[in-house]
Amino acid sequence: MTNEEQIKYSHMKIKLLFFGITQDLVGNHTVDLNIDNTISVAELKSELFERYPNLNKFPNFAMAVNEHYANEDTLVNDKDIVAVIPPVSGG
Amino acid sequence: MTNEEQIKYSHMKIKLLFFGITQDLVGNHTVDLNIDNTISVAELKSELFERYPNLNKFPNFAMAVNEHYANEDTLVNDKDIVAVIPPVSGG
Amino acid sequence: MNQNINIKLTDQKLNLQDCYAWIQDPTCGGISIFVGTVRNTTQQKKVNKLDFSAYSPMAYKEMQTIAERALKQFAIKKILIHHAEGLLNIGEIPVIIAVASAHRNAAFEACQFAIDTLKETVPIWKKEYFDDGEVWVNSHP
Amino acid sequence: MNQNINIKLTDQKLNLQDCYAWIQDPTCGGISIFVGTVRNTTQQKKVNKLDFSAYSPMAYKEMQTIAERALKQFAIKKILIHHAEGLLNIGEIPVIIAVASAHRNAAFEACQFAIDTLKETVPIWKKEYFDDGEVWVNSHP
Repeated sequence: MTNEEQIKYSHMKIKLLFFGITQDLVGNHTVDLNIDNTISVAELKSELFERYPNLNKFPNFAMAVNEHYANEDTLVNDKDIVAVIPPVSGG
Repeated sequence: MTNEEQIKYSHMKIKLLFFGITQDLVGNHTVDLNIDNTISVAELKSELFERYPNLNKFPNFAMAVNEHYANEDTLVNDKDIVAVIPPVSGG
Repeated sequence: MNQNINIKLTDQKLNLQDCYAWIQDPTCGGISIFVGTVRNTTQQKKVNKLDFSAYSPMAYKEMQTIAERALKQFAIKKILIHHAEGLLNIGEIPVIIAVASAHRNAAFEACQFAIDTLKETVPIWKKEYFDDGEVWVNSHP
Repeated sequence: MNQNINIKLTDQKLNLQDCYAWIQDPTCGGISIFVGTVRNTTQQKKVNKLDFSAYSPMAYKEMQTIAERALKQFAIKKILIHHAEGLLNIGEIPVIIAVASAHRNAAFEACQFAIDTLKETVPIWKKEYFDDGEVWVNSHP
């Protein structure tokens, strides 16, 4: 990683929210994450599986970006709030 | 009519109940009717149209014998309660 | 008497909370309730009030029959059918049907079956009062 | 704000009578209400209590979306969706959905649509507590 990339990296920060079983697997409800670039949800997911190997025990979760369901191609930008949404069970 | 028939006639009595619009058309809720024989609902209907010509203004009513829906062939016997049931509109 | 059936025909006001208190059950996860209310218009005409009259003993029997058929046809636990008699004003409640089941679809289906059948078979008649007269519903000569 | 939509996510007890008071309307003849209750068993296992947690701001948005879709798809006048958060005991009420319409079929359909969709899309999670442990519903790793 070059110095320039490191500087850029530190400039982008997203907030991760974990719910339900994923909160238990990760051990946290809220995590601030620095990212080096705008990334897709698919890329962020890979990153999450690396950081939190426990998540592989329950990989079929959805993601929401800024309180809307996202798909694999949705882009995640600086200051976005990204939620990890295991199968819902309200009602 | 012979004397014998008259005696028999006076021995069978049914109670007629009129509801909804048929009560208005007949002008009565309850009518005691003497019948000379066990008769079918179809026969009783004809009798009613004769006795209460106003009923022809609203001929599509159902009949109940002893609190159960009857069909044209249902027999009406002494002491039965026969209800005239115009289209229901509960609920 | 089937303890999972609750039928009532009354000249008192129907009470939703009472119906709920009876229908709720620890084995049931879903309750479907239908509340019929008196509308202020019918076919573009302003309604002032309704008057419900019933052939009471037969109405009870027919409501009981509906409840028994619902318990047989659908996977439900309990069913309640309450109907009002007499004069009702706009917004008041002629009918409450409540159904409890372990899973919700059966409750919805049974509740809809019960109100649909009630409107076809139960000997209760409704008279609508307008500014310029009154009419028996479904019975225009 | 659409005045014909009433959405709530609350840690207070849900109240059926309050929901009815809001939903009833002089132009409506039919009200369909769904009440979800906490069952004492799930898959033959005794449940002691449930804990509901939500992603609140998104849950509100999703419930609002359901209500808007229901008003668009069905001939209904008003819709209410209330959901509880936190610990609930057996018999308590996680959810109440109420729909008012001029004619009853639309109310039934919209009510069933709303609860079906809520269970698919609204970010709320239920943890079941048993004698021997607890489990997130729908999330067995």
